Amino acid sequence: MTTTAGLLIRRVPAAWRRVVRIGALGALGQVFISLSGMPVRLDVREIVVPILSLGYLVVLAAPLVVGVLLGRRPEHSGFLANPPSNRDLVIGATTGGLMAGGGLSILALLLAGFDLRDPLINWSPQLLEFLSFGRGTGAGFIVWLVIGAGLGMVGGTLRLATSRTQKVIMTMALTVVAAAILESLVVDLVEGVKLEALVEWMYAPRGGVTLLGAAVLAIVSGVLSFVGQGRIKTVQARVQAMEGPKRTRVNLTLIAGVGVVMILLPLLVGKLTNELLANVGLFVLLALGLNVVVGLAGILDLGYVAFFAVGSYSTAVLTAATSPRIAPELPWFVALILVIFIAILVGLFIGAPVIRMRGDYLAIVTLGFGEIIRLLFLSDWLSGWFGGSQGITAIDGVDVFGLLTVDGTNPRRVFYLVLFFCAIAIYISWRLERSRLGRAWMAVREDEPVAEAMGINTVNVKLMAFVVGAVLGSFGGAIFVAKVGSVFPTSFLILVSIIILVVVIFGGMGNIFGVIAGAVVLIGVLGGPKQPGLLVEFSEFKLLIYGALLVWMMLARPEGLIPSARRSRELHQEEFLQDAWLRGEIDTDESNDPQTAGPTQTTDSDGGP
Amino acid sequence: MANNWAPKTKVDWFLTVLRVLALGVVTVGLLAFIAQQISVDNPFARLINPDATGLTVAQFRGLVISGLSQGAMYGLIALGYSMVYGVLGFINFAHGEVFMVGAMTGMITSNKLDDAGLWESNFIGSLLFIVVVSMLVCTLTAVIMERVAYRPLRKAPRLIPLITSIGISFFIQNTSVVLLGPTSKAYPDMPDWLTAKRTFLEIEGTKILVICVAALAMLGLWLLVERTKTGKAMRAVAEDQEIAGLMGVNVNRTIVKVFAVGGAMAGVAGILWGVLFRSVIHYTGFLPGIKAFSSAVVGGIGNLGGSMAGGLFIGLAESTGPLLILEPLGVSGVSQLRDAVAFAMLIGVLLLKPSGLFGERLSAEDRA
Amino acid sequence: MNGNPLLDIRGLTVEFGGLRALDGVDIQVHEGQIVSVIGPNGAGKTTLFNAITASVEATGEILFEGRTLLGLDANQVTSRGVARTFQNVRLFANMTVLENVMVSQHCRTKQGTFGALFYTKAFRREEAEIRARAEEILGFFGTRLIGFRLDQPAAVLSYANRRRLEIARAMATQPKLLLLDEPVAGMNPVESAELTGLIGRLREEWGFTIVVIEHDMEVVREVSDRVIVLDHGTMIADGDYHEVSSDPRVIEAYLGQGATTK
Amino acid sequence: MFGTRKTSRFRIAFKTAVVLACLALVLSACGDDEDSAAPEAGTETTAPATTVAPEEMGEEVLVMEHLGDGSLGTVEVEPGEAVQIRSLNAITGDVAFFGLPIERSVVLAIADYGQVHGFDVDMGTGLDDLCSNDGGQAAAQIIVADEDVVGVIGTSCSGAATAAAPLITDAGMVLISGGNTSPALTSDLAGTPGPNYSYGYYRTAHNDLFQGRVMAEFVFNELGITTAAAIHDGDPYTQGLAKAFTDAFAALGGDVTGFSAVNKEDTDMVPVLTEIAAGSPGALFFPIFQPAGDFIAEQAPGVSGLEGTVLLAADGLLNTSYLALSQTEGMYFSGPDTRFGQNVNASTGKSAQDFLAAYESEYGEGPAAPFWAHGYDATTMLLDAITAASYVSEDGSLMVDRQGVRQYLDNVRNYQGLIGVIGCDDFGDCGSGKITVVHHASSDDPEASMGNVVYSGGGN
Repeated sequence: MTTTAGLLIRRVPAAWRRVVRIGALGALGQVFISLSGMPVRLDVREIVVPILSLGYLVVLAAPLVVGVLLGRRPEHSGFLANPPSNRDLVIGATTGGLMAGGGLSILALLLAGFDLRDPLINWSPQLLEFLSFGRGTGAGFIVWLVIGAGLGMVGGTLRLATSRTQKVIMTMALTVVAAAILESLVVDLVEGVKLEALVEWMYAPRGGVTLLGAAVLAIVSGVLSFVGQGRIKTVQARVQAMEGPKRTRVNLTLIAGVGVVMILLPLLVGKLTNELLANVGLFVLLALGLNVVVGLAGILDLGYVAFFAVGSYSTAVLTAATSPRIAPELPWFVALILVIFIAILVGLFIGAPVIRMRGDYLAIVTLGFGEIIRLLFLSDWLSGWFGGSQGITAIDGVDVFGLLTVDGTNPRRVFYLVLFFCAIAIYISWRLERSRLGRAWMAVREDEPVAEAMGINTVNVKLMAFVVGAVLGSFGGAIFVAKVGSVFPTSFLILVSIIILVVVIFGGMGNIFGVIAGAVVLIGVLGGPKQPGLLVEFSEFKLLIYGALLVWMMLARPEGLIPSARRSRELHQEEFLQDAWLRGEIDTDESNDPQTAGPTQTTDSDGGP
Repeated sequence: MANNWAPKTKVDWFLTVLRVLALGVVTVGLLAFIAQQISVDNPFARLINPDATGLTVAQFRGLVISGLSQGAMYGLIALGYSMVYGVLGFINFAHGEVFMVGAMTGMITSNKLDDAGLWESNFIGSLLFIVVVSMLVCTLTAVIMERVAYRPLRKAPRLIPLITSIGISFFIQNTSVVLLGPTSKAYPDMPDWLTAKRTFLEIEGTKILVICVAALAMLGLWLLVERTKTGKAMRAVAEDQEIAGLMGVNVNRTIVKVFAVGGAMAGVAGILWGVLFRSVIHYTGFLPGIKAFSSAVVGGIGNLGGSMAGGLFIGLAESTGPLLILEPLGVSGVSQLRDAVAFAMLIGVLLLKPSGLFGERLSAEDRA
Repeated sequence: MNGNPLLDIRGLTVEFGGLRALDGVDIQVHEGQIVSVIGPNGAGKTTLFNAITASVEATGEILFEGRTLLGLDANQVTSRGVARTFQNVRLFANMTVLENVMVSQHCRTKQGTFGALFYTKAFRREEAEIRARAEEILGFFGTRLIGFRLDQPAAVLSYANRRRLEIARAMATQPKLLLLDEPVAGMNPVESAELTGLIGRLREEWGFTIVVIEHDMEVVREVSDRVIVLDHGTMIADGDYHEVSSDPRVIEAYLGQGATTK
Repeated sequence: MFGTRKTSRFRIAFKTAVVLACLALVLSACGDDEDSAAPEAGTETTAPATTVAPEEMGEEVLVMEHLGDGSLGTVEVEPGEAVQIRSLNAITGDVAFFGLPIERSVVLAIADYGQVHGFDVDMGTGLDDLCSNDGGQAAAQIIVADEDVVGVIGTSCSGAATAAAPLITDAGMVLISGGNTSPALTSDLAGTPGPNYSYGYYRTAHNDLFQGRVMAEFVFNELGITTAAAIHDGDPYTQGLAKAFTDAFAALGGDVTGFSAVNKEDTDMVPVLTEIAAGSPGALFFPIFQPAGDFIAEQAPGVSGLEGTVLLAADGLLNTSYLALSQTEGMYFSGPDTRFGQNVNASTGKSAQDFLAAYESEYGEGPAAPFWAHGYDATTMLLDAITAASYVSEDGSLMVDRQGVRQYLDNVRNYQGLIGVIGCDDFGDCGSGKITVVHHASSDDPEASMGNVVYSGGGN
């Protein structure tokens, strides 16, 4: 080992340093994850019974990732004097993996030797047991080294395989993990179409994919991926090549298809999945509202929860019999009309003072407004109106023409209600984006002073964004109240604003589909501020993951999961221009002067006031 | 942007109404307070709040002192916001968490010292020690933060680093939850001579300490920025990064220094927090952080003296505001609304004077 | 010069923290004129434009069609019929060429949320009009900005085309007075000559009154009815090109600065 | 001691294999009786309803003989599977200190209890009520989606129960809380059901009204103080308790001079104390939590006008770390009667000392909040009820009658738990209702102060 290492140092010291750096980071990450309590807590969740639990998956991921990172051939390796050979790369990856695994080995030793439980709450016997596989520290020490090196090697080797093989293997692994993570969803769905037998061999009775199930899943997905790879690309390319009306038709068909699935899906699945869908839908609605404000108009509103709160409380006051001061007990739909008016007023009231402020001041002031509104609802002062800390309870659900009642006991109905309002929100966002107002929002987002100089009344336009956002947020509030049947100030913490923001950003600011995808992935899997997702076990670490995800997203993929084309141009302008230029798309004038038409000449895009 | 006071549009009219209303509420509240101080049975005071009781001089002094000591801490944290904003032009939302890291570090260190018996036997030494440790840890946190999250984004559109900083804030806060647990943790007992009230104005020793240390830190920072080469480099970078770079200033290193100094200040503030309140929890940094940022804005961001003054203003406002303004107006349970008062003050100040009380000092880009 | 001037500036003063960028400038521009503003760097030319379009606060008086522009917001000035371009090209880089021109018709159109949401007849008609007008304006610049370019983001345009698009965008606000800030800066001689011709056509075909800031003396001579020279925030000369170019104060201002005309 | 729970991966694998094998056998043996597992409410049942009194049911139960008429359906637990109950408590966030001990008490109670008619009891993953209505509802949906669940121990926060109880009770399950105290969930103790009461909800924690009344009586009668004020922190629990106290105090003829609130994140209490001091109360009751409670005790002596005021708090602050603060000396604390002494849980035979020892060894720390005993008793009560309402059918499955579980709980009288004698009233209040007031004598010996009872009252 040392001789190889020595060789490596002499030959490519930079590469070796990289190995050490990434390996050390992997080890640190491992230790951090272990001490966060994640592995022990997640150990109860099986992935593949009986060999792999989510807890182990979490710690095993680090050496693998280290291996994959180190297995990557450095960019422009053709220009290097001594490009690393495959063997070098695998050795590097193995060493990195070894280091990452070594982190856990050392941690296991430390755990056995010292007691640091005083500040570190997860410095526990359970962790030691987890790390030593219940076999004593010595076993754990060796095993982690071996596992780390092994996984590093696997990761590194994987990277050297052809991209096709990589994809197939990735698909196989992801399918098995996804099948385990989405277990309740899959079970629900499969049972909905009366295929219980499938569930029985695929999943173990207490959760997790069975070995047989995992093998079958891996093989099926692997074959599908192997066969399907080229085809998906061709279809994509064909669709992309389509022009005008034909393209529109394909898109419309797709949208209609998704719509039909969304309408049929709740009928096939059980309560739990419907509840999940309803929660996701609620956040889709809220995120679409915030998307108008942040994504389209470029106003960073950190107090969006205020609109949600106002919608909830006004609905509660207007419909509940137990509302403390005024209790008109209006039917939900009638109340909704008033709620919209109230939302518009609140949107104007909050919007007007902040609208002329610089972006960052606006952020902090809207955050302040959000807190002020929550504190007012909480206060003893106004408890005669809003119930204060005791909230308003025993609120009836939505009565639909006397035919049926939508309330929390029937999540399927709630989901349809949410779906209806999501459709409205999507329609509103879509129409407005393609209107005079939408263009004005874009201009304001791009460069506010210039927009102003081009005759756009930026104040009015931005106020409109606030108002539209407020109305959509209040829809969310109204549904929330009908669903939960009670309203307390604790539902409207700053946290909610932040999570909605993460959803919008993760999905892709300014893109309706991105926002929906963001809500489905984040809220569906991790869960909302007070809503569990599919991975209930993650709830303790949800916010940690949200934070990390937000940072990572901003650094690696600021345009989000499904970016709006525009937004991604904005964020990658330089690269984009270079691409365009390389593709010969960039327009060069007839009498071109190289000095004037270079790709480096970009306009100032950061726009803020 | 031109901001004339003469209303031109409907929005301007609305804002004028709002300004008048805000001033009106404050004025009526204060007048009612004065009236009830003159005589509790004053008809004017009774009319507005039939349950008015008034405050004694000692109570009033207590409010002011607690407001000042809290405000001094906001001011110290605000310096970090202000410096980063002045130089890089974005809110480092996570700065409040750096402060929390400082308070946590102090808690862990001081408890270990207490276990070793050093806390009681050599309090001053222990205090200095935890201040140094906390400053180091905070500086390191701030510098790592800059390196990992902000440096790659220096050229990105403005919202991006702001959102990143929100993410970091969340991450650090919840790191504390998962590593140290979600419950509040206490510093060991302070010696009696520190917590006892001094004969001088009957102020607790801890509060005197907080105010003095804040003043010292402020002085040190002023000297650093105005009198040293590093300070000059910072000011140059704040003025124009590119030109400063051309003039031979190492921009990266200067920005790191800005973060480091801000972090160190937050570290000091964290220890002061521990000394004053003795209790820390993962969200210790969040609200004080936001209020400190509000202080920086209120005082005029980028303006170091203004940040300190803004901190004192916000501290005083949230301490005295509920009782001086809201209570005389007949609002019940006013203390619950202190955060609302602090934020309302921020909004009010920005409505009346968009550049803060003492004016902003911003980099060239921000003025554009 | 008959009748009242279209733009009547009197005693215009702009201060930046004690520094006078403009100091008591008086300028009259009559309808149908093309007036060039020249002067050394830092003379206050762009500040003059900024003051007219309410981007900076100014004292004195600016009358446009007999009514004051001071105290208005920038968008209100544009609605009154004043449009401008920017020295350092500030397009909406991520919007398409077409959108850039469409969005500038904002203050001349009025369809709101209702129309957009319910896709009313009036809304569709207006959208069609906006688009038609945008294409008409872009067509003015020949084939460069139409066709497939309509849907390209402004960011990929060449430098010269971005300058053209800026002018198109200003035209789309349907102004009476067009303020062009160094329209040919950075262009090569061929392009610059072509644009010079366009400026003339802007007046003839579209009826704009035009004020141009320009460094290129060729262009200035070519297009201007009148030339105004600013130096250190004050107006030092006002007359036709030959009068001005022989004015000793002008020569001193340029040479004294150590700068030469291009 | 709990070695069986600390299974290694290898053992898990082995166990799973065994379970799988058993399952395969069972499946092959008894084809498809899935559909008959949970008949809808109201369907006829073949299970014989019995009239056996619950007391007699405690021990060995005759096969087929059980409580309940089947009107809420039956849960069938196949051989090799476990009886499903759930824990729904606040286990994350800043209230975790409160919910976590309850969840752990459920775990320990199940371990102590052993099997039900030879069937294991499984708690599944501990669910989180997030101390909020929406969190409670979402978690309740997870629970009710699993039709095998018989009962739920939770919630720890009243707000969560508001939304969770209707869902869980609608599904025929029972919800037994070890931590809720809001009168809205049960009754006003005078026969009127609270607005959020639903049948099937029970609790071993006391009703706030007991505690407010006992504290008011103590202050007014024992201490002879006639003016009092209260501070809460905006939490429904603390607000309700503070309100219960001031209402009871006023009813006794006392003068309530102030009622104010802080926020949980507040640190500087001088303003609120000044506000309270303006009314010069003789006693100040702040039934809140740490850390806000620390700040009030520490800062109160410095506020002019509160020099002679007696400070009172409730169970939220009655813990050793709070009592270790020197400024808390002389304070009074109300709370559930924690003089568990030699109380022994009738179902498991364990005492509080046994429990604490087990807790310490399993989790490496003591419970951070006092309601662990309530959670423990709630769990054993539930398991007793399941035992009483179930029988082993001919094919070896355990049949649990949902209605029988409720019938058992409705009739619980004189059940000996860790917290004392438990009996359920008509609206689910089962707690002993015994409230004690302790006097904190010395911060050097917090343990002693915890047991220094100076007054007790309430209860039946």
